[in-house]
Amino acid sequence: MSHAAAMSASRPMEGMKIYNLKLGMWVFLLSEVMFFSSLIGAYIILRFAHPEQWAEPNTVLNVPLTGFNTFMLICSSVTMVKAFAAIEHGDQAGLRKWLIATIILGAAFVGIQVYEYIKLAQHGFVPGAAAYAAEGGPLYGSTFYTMTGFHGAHVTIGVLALIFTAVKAFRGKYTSTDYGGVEIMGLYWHFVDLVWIILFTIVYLI
Amino acid sequence: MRRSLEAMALALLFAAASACGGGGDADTGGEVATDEEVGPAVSPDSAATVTGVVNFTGTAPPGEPIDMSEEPTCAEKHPDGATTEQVVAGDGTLGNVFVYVKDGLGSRTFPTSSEPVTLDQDGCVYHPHILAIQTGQDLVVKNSDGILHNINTQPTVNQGFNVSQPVAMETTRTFASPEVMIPVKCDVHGWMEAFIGVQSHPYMAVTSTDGTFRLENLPPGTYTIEAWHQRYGTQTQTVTVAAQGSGEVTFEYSADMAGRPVPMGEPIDLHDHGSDQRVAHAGR
Amino acid sequence: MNWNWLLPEPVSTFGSEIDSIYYLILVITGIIFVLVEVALVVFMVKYRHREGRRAEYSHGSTRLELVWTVVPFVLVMVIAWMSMRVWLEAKVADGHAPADALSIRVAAKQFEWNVTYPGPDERLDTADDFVKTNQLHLPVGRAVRIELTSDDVIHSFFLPEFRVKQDAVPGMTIGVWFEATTAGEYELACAELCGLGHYSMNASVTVHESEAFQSWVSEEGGQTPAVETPAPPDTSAADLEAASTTPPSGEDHSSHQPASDGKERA
Amino acid sequence: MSTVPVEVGHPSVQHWAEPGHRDDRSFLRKYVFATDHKVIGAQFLFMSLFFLLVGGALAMLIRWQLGWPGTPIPGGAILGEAKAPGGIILPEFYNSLVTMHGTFMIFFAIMPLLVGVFGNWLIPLHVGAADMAFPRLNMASFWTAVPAGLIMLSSFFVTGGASAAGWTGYAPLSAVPEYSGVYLGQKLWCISLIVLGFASLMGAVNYITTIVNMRAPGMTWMRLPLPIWSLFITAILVLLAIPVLTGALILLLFDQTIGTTFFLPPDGGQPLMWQHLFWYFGHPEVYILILPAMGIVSEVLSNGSRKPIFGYRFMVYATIAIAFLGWVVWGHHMFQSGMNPYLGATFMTSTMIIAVPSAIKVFNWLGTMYRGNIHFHVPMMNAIAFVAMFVIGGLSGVFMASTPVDIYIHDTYFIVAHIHYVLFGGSLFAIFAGIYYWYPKFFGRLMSPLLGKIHFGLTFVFYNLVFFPMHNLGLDGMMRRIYDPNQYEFLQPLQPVNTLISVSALLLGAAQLIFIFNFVWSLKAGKKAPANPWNANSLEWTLPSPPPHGNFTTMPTVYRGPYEYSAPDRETDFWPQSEPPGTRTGGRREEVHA
Repeated sequence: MSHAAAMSASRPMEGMKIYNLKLGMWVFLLSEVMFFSSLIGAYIILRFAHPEQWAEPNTVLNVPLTGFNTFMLICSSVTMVKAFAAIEHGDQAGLRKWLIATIILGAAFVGIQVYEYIKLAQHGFVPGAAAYAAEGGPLYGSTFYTMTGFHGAHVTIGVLALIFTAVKAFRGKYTSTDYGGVEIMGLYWHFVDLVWIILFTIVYLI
Repeated sequence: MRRSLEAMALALLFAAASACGGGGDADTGGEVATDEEVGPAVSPDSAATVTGVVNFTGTAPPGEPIDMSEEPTCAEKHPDGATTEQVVAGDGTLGNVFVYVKDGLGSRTFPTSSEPVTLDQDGCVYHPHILAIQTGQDLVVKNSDGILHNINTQPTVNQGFNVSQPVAMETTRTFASPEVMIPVKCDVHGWMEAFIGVQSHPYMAVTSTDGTFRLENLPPGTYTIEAWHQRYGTQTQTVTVAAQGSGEVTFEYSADMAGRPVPMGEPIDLHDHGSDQRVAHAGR
Repeated sequence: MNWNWLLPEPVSTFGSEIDSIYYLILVITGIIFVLVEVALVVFMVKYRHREGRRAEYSHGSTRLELVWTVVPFVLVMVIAWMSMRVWLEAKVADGHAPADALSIRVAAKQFEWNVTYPGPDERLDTADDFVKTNQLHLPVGRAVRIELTSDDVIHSFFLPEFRVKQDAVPGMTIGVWFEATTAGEYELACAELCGLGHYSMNASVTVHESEAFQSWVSEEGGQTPAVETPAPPDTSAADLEAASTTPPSGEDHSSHQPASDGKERA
Repeated sequence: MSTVPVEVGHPSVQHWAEPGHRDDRSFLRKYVFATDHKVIGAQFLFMSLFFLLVGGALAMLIRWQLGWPGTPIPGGAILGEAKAPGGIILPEFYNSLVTMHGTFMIFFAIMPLLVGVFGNWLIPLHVGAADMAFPRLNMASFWTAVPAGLIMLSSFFVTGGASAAGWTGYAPLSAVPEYSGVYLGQKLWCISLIVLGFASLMGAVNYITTIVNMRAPGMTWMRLPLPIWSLFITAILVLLAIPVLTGALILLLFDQTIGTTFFLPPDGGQPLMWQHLFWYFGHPEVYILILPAMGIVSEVLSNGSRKPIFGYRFMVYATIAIAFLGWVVWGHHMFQSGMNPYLGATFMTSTMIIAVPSAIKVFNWLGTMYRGNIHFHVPMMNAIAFVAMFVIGGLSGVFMASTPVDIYIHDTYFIVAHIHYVLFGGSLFAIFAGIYYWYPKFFGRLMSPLLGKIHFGLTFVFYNLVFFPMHNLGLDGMMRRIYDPNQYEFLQPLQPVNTLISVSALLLGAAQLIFIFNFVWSLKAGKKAPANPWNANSLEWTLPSPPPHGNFTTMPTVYRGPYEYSAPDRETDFWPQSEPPGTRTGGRREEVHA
């Protein structure tokens, strides 16, 4: 008990590989992997069954714009790392600065995605068979919106969580010995980023 | 914790709301016609009558044989084979034509007949084949065969129902709004088919083989009368009747009219987002 | 009702082979079942608590563990190996179905089986094809190759005495083959929940002697009753459907629409 | 001995129980929005027992229809014109009944009973922790499961009725309202299961973190009680399987609502894709439903036999093996689905292999009883019944695993018999064993042994009368999920058997009332429970019944495995895990409360 009490809660410590919050987040991310792989699996099955329903890249989707969007998301991962590095060295100002940067980049990603959705919808590229009017077939639209949509939702949740983290950061809740919140936030954010890189490849490039 | 509270509340709401929805299951879209206040009844001294006949020229195609060997119970009821009833023609006349006042009654409202109309399933055939019913009037669907039938109505404006009758039994339903025509089918016996014409007023009839029909107790006025045949399409006539007077209407059908588009509701769209609402209303 | 765990008499060529696998498994599992349950009861009696009794203090034996890991493994592998051949013979229609097999098309829909017979020329999609609803007629002693499809939901084509079962999946054409060995009257059942009429989605199966089958085909194939041809013919139903109930999105869309597909029936 | 540090989620360390400290939490925090794993376990217990009753009631209606087809249920008219006019169950309602019976029993009864109840009750106590790693997440898990259940329940009352596409929800039947005649109900079914998925997920994260991180000093992996091993593997399966179901359900929901066509052929959708996704979740699910039961039974058998569990390590290895193999056998649910037959052949092989670990477990249980000193207390009886019944369920599985035989018995009552021998004869008997065994620990009172024995006896007899004949029905070709077998000539001779089964089923249902009475009555009037009524070894028995909030006053230290029974040269025949070595007189011996 005594040595347990002595330990600070959310920092790795001798004898322990990984602390609760972090382990919990890793475990949660595992299930997220399974969720996205079910969607991606469905996508692959359908696309192999009906290649004719898919149009060439760039005919329907705006690849350059999304490419830029992807770049921004990758940058946001970098800023997240910077934020984490900052707090590891107790640099509060750095933490806040980089968190804000990450929030901005994340929000921008969501914004551009929404803009893209609107454009696509005007083009007749919609989920569902009834109103589908773009190149390719209804499955194209359905799978596109399902996969990018659920990723978008994850990014949005991530941005909200980031804002929450930032607020705590501005309240000085994190220290060089207690940065669990920032670290698991980073884990989640990198995961979302990673998923997007996969989605971007299979949805936009192939 | 607060979140979970809300979740609870939401779920309870669900349960409550749906419970209300459930109560009404029995009477699909009932009441409607009944709760409008009834307009001035047609005074007998001014009541007029429209009679008429539906003539038919050319040779009527014979009813096509129905193979019921898969359903012995029904086959037995048709010792000399069953045939389809789409064209029931008499001597130069056409039966199974739905005739009704399409226009001219203005804003008048009429009491709903308390007499139920029966659609009987006997020998895997609907009796009658064409059925006229008022909004809100009870439709009693009867299963005289004692084998599984399901009554699958596919209206456009009304709330459809698809209910099964595993044993000899009766099911009562009503229709809320006028519609011409509502197809009825049985998914267990592909050949079974009937059509229901719904009007908010009582001025409608189905011609018998001799092609005649009679619309009684009409208020004096000018009316558009429409005749509907499932195969030969629709025709309209206008007739004016004075108080206590009577009018004659004659519809002319011929065999070569077959295949013309017959006005009928669009089918339920598979992905019609309204589908829930449509059903939900029924439960009111 | 059998309480003796015997299967009904098979009436198809591979039926008896399937049954032999079944009986093999029945014997193996039966022996294991008896041994285990008996051991259980014996232990319960023999080692029940009595005053002054103390249980043996042992944590197990690796040797035993290996034994009861390897033995079951070998047993199930034997069963799997023996099953494999019969399975492929019964299920892989092309390759295993004889070349002279008679082709029949079965289209399942809520809630009936529409069977398209090739007619006298024994070729599908020709003028003399004819459709029978809920009636499956087969020749004895000749392989039949069924092209199984579904118009709406998943059904399952189940011929108990023939040891034939295959789901009918919309959007797929699945080959099923078997060869009847005994003439007689049987039943075709739907084994996959398909809606409110699922339980009554049965059809009569008649296995004719071969010449009787020929005569049946010629008499049925001779007349082509409008009601029974597959393509929507001149029946009024088809007219008004074609005219009014096909949604703008086109044929393919309507084909999985009960509203209209019910009416495409002819 | 390992020194895995102990600390609860950020920022506090574990709050151990403080002796003499009066618990001043408000009623709400204590019993409603509680974070104490013991209370949450109890909450899960009451919720899932309720849904167990619901599922049972549905089963009674099903059996009524099959036993006396078309006969009005006495007073059945209250079900309403749309479900049972005049008490005669309509086919569409019957389909809802079979669907919801399966759904409730699997997702809202057996699963929460095994994972929710015993996971919460046992994990922190067995590993020697004050509570779960994330107590508030734990609370959220329960309060997410409740609305899920209510949504599912509410679907009975919406127009069109509850889902009628089978608990497996095969598309297109489940995707197109016009096919099933079910409108809102089918959507509620999807939504409810998606919501429940979140609850399961939160639970799994908690369990895994707690078991990995919060084991007391000395509680090495190979000293974990077997229920914890089972729950650990189960949590991993839940963690990885549930998201796949969620994904599939979302696609299905889209097909129903926004007009996508993932599973609708005319626009290129793939009906079989639903089956692959569903069973990819579904087969691990099968083991989610049986592994914890196996753990509980191992615990009780060893205790009842007063003998160390036979081959502890092999039990663990078998559990792990099942967890791995469980992912490569899903196709055996789809042999007749139109899946490529060669693929089916490979699935047959993997399925045959997965039978081996189960066999190992059965033999180990026998080995545990061999030369034991068997006390027939009520939990023990249920545990032995589990072994006896699970053997039948396991062996009948081999028939289905053999693809050619499966051609004939697939979708017949043989599979119905099989699943009920595993889930009722298996899981449910284990659940009874577990409840009788740990009830005193968590409610502080013993359930009446007499009533317990009567309940067990009746349940065992009628259970077998209900489900064993179903094998024969299946062998005679009776399909599952049919409203009235008499529609088929070849099934008409079976009607007497169906009636027999229905009579037994009604009696089986009635027998459960004894359990309910015993459960409720003992809460108030039961004999006060001592700390260790069964003379068991694991950590929870060193605590008072019920244990205080925070469980242990100080972090326990573990010196040995949990199954050290009848160790030589000890006076007592048990040896608590936390008892320091050297002492010969173990914890004070209780009269075993048989």
